[in-house]
Amino acid sequence: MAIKKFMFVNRKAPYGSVYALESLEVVLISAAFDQDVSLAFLDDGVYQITKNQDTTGIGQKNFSAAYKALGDYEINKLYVEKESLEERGLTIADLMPLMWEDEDDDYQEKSSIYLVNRAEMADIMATQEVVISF
Amino acid sequence: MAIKKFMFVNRKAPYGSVYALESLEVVLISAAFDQDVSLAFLDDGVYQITKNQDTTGIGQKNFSAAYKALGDYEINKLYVEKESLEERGLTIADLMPLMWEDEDDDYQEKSSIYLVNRAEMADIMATQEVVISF
Amino acid sequence: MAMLHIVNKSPFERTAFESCLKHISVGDSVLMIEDAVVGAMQNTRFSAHIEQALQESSVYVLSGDLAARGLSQERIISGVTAVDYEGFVDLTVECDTTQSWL
Amino acid sequence: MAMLHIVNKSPFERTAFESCLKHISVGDSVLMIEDAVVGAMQNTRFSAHIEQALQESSVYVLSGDLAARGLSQERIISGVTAVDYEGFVDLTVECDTTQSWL
Amino acid sequence: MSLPLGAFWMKYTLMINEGPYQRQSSDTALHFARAVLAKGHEVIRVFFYHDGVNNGTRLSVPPRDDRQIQQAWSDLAKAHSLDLVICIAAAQRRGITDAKEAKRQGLDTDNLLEGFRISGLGQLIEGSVEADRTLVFGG
Amino acid sequence: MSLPLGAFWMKYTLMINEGPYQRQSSDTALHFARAVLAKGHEVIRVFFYHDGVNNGTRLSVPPRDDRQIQQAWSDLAKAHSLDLVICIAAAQRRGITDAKEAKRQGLDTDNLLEGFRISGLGQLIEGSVEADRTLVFGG
Repeated sequence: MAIKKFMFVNRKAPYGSVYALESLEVVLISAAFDQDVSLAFLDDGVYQITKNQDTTGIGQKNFSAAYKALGDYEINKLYVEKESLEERGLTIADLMPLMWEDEDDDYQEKSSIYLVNRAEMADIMATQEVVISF
Repeated sequence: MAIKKFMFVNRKAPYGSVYALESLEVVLISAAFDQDVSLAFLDDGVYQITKNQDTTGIGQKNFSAAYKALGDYEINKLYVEKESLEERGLTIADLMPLMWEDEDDDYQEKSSIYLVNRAEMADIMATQEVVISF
Repeated sequence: MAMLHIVNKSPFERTAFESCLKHISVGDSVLMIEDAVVGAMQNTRFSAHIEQALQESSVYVLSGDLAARGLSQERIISGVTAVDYEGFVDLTVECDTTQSWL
Repeated sequence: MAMLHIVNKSPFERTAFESCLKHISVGDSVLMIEDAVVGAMQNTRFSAHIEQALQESSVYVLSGDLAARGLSQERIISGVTAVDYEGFVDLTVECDTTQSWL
Repeated sequence: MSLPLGAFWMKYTLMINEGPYQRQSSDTALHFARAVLAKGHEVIRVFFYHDGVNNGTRLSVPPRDDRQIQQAWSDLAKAHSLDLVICIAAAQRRGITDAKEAKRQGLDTDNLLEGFRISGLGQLIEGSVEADRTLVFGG
Repeated sequence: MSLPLGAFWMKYTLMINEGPYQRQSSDTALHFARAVLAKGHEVIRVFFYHDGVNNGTRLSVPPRDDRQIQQAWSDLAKAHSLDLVICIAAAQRRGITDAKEAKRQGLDTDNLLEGFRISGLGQLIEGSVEADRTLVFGG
């Protein structure tokens, strides 16, 4: 099978709609197809990877831990937009640390999260071959 | 049955979602229950009553003519927000003329549309007993 | 007659929240639920709107929705009150009517 | 590589359209469909954004959606091109990729 | 669970405009309804309109570790004798039907969950007239 | 219906994330798919995800003067041998099921419309890899 540059664009907050959860499910499946996968978190999508999510009060399943598994599937390009964080009073410290082990570099733990500004995000989008957005 | 002040609040454009159509269906049913009914058109809801809607290109039913029937059911308080029109480059002349016949005034044709500003709209909302929004 | 305005949309995604705040009357209450809870946080692009609304009305946020999105009650705007679903019910009792800004 | 950005949300209801325009690259195209077509009109709160986008990209609007909402092609912003569904298909052929701003 | 001094019993009509899972409206309405009942108030009607009618299917089988929204409504109705009304016009468009309607329309089966009934929009207006409070949960 | 000089045949995969009637996505995707086919291109897969799975019910009976969205997909699939895939995980939550799944889950009936099939998310990725263009229609 050909390898394409896939980008999954996440622009919505989790729990208010199912998009965040079902996007994550597609991303996990895409790993099985050995594609070149990137994730974009912008606008309200940045809330999908905040720390300390606690869903006991709303009765929904807390699926935020599953983002931590992405690194194990070699999905380690998570682009987070700086301006989106700032407008929401958030910083990178409010996000979960999401890591992967680089087997070509003595299995060092590296961050999967790339903080990019809006112009950089636009440039990354422009290089994709398939953009699936939710 | 008691008579209550019902307001149906329309804030969304027609055709992109079913809310406008299904709101109109509720409004028509409410007429049968002899309630004191008002309609509010604000934000994108003002597009629901624009003139010259032509849905042949999208294959949906054009239901805009049904607003003209509201007067016959004594639903004749349609509040349209001035600021909402202005922000969208629209004027009252872009809306359908929606009329009712006043049987207490020699069956004179009168307009059902009241152009109100935002503060007046807030005041009208504040006097309602049941607010159903779409 | 006091009205409880219920908002469930993020102020960063939709204009519903801003429209709501432009239509509240003195003494009304505003409750943020679902994705709207992100509007309760300090130092956001939207927080000035909430601070202004607090001058003439009461503003509440549903605690379960806040926690779900990883947002701490310690960082909500001063004057905004966190309530649970029972508190939500109490607000509907205290106010005469409700309006949902969808 | 040119991208076709497809917007289906009203710029007066959601921020998706504005976010889209902040992420287009020179030479990209933008197509308004469904409720987004209201963004094509002259003299609105949003029209300056479209006028700016036209400087470095092509902007289209789906004619059927425009007509459905009672909006005349005579009043769309100068430089915005109305297309039908076949024109929509042609745009997806001409551009290398598409992105939907939902 | 008794009411505080000075409070009084309230009658509620709830309207739900979105289907289960896609948006949070039905979840929120469920939690709200439970809290209303826990406080000793009454829910006189829950009216499912628009995609809300999809809350009334008995053919859903969500993952075991996820919530079971449709069944939760059915259970709540059973426990508290709630009147869960599915709008007939919205249901027809979306494929929610009871045995009687299925027969009338010549469909080969039905899918309505126990505890729901199908009726007209008048039930919403009537419920709102009779209730002290009407709340809309939508997307 | 032939392609203009210089154009070439394209393969499309479409993804639909909203149910019929509630939002316009499914209507738009239908019109788009028809235009793609009319121009001589190919639709290799239509993947229904999220509430999009509700496009696959055979129990809908819309008013006669309204469009019949679910049936229109089925008819288009028949006329052009389209592959309409319903996501199994999304379908389970929302109550869309074929006879085989219904049996496996112990349900008393099924509701899948002719022309649709139920499968996994891999079909979306695979379709996007094989297609020249992937388009998302959502709400």
